[in-house]
Amino acid sequence: MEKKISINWFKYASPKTFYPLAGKIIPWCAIGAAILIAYGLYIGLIIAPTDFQQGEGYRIIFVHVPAAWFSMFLYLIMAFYAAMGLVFNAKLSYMMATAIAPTGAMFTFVALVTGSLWGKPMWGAWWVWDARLTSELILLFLYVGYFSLQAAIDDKNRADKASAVLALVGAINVPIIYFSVKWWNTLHQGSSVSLTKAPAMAAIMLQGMMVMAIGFWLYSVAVILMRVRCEILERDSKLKMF
Amino acid sequence: MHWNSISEFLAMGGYGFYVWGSFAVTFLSMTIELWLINQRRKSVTRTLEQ
Amino acid sequence: MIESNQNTTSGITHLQEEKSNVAISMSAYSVLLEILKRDIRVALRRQSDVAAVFFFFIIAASLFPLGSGTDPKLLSAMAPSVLWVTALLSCMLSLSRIFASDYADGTLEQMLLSNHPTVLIVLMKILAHWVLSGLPLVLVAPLIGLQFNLSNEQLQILAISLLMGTLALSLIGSIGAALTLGIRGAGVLIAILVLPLYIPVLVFGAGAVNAVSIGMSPNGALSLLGAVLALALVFSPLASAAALRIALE
Amino acid sequence: MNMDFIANNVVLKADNIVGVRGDRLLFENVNFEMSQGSVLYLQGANGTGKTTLLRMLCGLSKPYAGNISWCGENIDALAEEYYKDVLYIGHLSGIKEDLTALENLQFSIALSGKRVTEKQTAEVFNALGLSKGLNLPTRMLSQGQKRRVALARLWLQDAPLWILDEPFTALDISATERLKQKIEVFARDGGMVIMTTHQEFTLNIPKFSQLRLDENVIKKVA
Repeated sequence: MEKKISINWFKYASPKTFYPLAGKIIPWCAIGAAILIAYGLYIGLIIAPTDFQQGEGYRIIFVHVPAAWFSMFLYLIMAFYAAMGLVFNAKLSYMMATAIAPTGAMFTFVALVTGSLWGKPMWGAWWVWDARLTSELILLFLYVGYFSLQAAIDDKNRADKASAVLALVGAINVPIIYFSVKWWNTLHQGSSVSLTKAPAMAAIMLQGMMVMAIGFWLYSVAVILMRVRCEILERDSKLKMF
Repeated sequence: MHWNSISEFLAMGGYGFYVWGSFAVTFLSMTIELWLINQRRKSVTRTLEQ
Repeated sequence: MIESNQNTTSGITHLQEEKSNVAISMSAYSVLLEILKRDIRVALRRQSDVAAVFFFFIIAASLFPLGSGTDPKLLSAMAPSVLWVTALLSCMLSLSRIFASDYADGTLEQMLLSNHPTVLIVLMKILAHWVLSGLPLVLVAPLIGLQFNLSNEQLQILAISLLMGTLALSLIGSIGAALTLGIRGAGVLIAILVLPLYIPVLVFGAGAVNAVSIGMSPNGALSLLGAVLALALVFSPLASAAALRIALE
Repeated sequence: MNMDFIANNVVLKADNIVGVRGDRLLFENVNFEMSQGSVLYLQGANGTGKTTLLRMLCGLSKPYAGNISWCGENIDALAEEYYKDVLYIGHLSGIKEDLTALENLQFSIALSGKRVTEKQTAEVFNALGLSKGLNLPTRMLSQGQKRRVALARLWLQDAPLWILDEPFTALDISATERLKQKIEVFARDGGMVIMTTHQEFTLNIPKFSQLRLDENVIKKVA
């Protein structure tokens, strides 16, 4: 006789209490994100003055830099939830890690594309072997590794744990990779071509970037919570809870 | 106001393609991500209703 | 049943056996050494696998001059990267040998259930893999380097950097092997998981040889490679052991 | 972990173990206690989680809920301390096909920290009717012979708790009989055995109990 799970497995984790809570937070984050991003665009595109060195092209930083920040930040947050999952064996933490990955990968992709769009007018090449752009590319490979491992394992339980271990190993390697690429960059090119030296930051530009960054942060929270709710429904739809 | 005409604003000092390209890619990726999640939510709620 | 002369720690009444043939108990180190010897013996029983990886390195490295022409300056410029990348790929090809066959026939379970910490057992298995996949490369790489007319000093640094590098590659690679145990298409999957993690080793390893070719001292790169090796030595067995536990659940 | 328990004191205790595979509940609140000299015989149709329970008992996989304790301490906390007292023979024979039977045996005994001479292994192999197969790579042996090479560890390894997953598969009548006697001798000497098998079988030993996984009830058989 096929005995569906009779114990309420939610009792062992807190997705049940988390689900409605996330539902409340999402609208606020979404609205906040929209407002801040609009305001950030307003600052970046309209108020900020022309940069004497790079002309108008520098305005790409208002999107490129926050995206690069969040691609790295979200990977570390994902590794954090992976560690929580492994330590407490809590289903919810694994789900959070799984939900963060796509957004992190999206920001990495955006950072790469905007980086090359910025490199073309400034240095005349679509791809610049700059230390940060190269580590961004490797970070994308780490995300690809995470997704492919998760897709390859059928048993959900093992997929969670295995990808959690991989996320942790990746997180330990991110600083090492960044350092080795920086070292490699200085060995071969000297630091003449370097995207990292942002133009002299007028206060208004920094402020614009900060506003955009907070807007991206709220956006990420909203999107990740929505995805976690989908995860909870998906995993629970197999359990026929509702 | 830094710009004095819409056309100048769009030209973005000659870097129009790159600047608008970057912003387009960013917000396009975001909307695609949102759209994907909605699709996923709809399909999950549909399977749950059965 | 062997009647073990000293009291088993669990103190259960001795299990008598008609003939009391006494078993000599082995120290922990000799047991770990036993695992190392056994793994090497098993791998040597199938020399074709070990040789295949070895010849892959030789053949792959020799392909590049065919693709890029024989201008000696060009060849020696790209030699460090070519030799290092092919060494890295050939080490990666043989990663599945560390755990896969033991996983399939149940001996891996038995090892996890022995009274030795899994981390040490994993370390022994990684060393066994390194001895048969890394060391041969270190010996043959200078010969291949001659094809790329590298100077003697470059060949020497190449051998040293590969000596440390291949061990780090085996260590880091074992995590990928353990994570993908028993999964369909594990061969390609290991590559995707492990190659990004190989980048620091490649950068410092090839960097050391490049440093020599532009007259700089390779010590900086070699010491950084040593640092990466030390980190790999500490963290990889832990991560692999955790991955094994997950795979065997 | 000293253990000065007298004969019928509880050594292995499982309290309300829950087993889940994927999202399917296999079994719930499985409770039993074992003292020295007792044999527990797990029964249940295929897929009721017999193997999963055995793997939980030997510490390979963690139970979804519930606690398994060995001499009062949770086996997770004990880890290696517990593993050295357990001899687990699962579906997989645990034999390397490329090694000879002798090498396989010597290695699995070495894992438990003992060194065994060729003479000793030869004696056990003769007792199991494997006299000539000693120095052949095990891939040459038949399925039944391979099983006996795996089971030879019971004669050579010294462990108070045996966990055997269908030990009688692929064994002929004489080997099955010999294994049954071995288990009886082991149990009478204070050893503990948890096993599953499809053949109906009884052992004439005082503490022989049966646990039907699907009905989850413990019946004294002997």
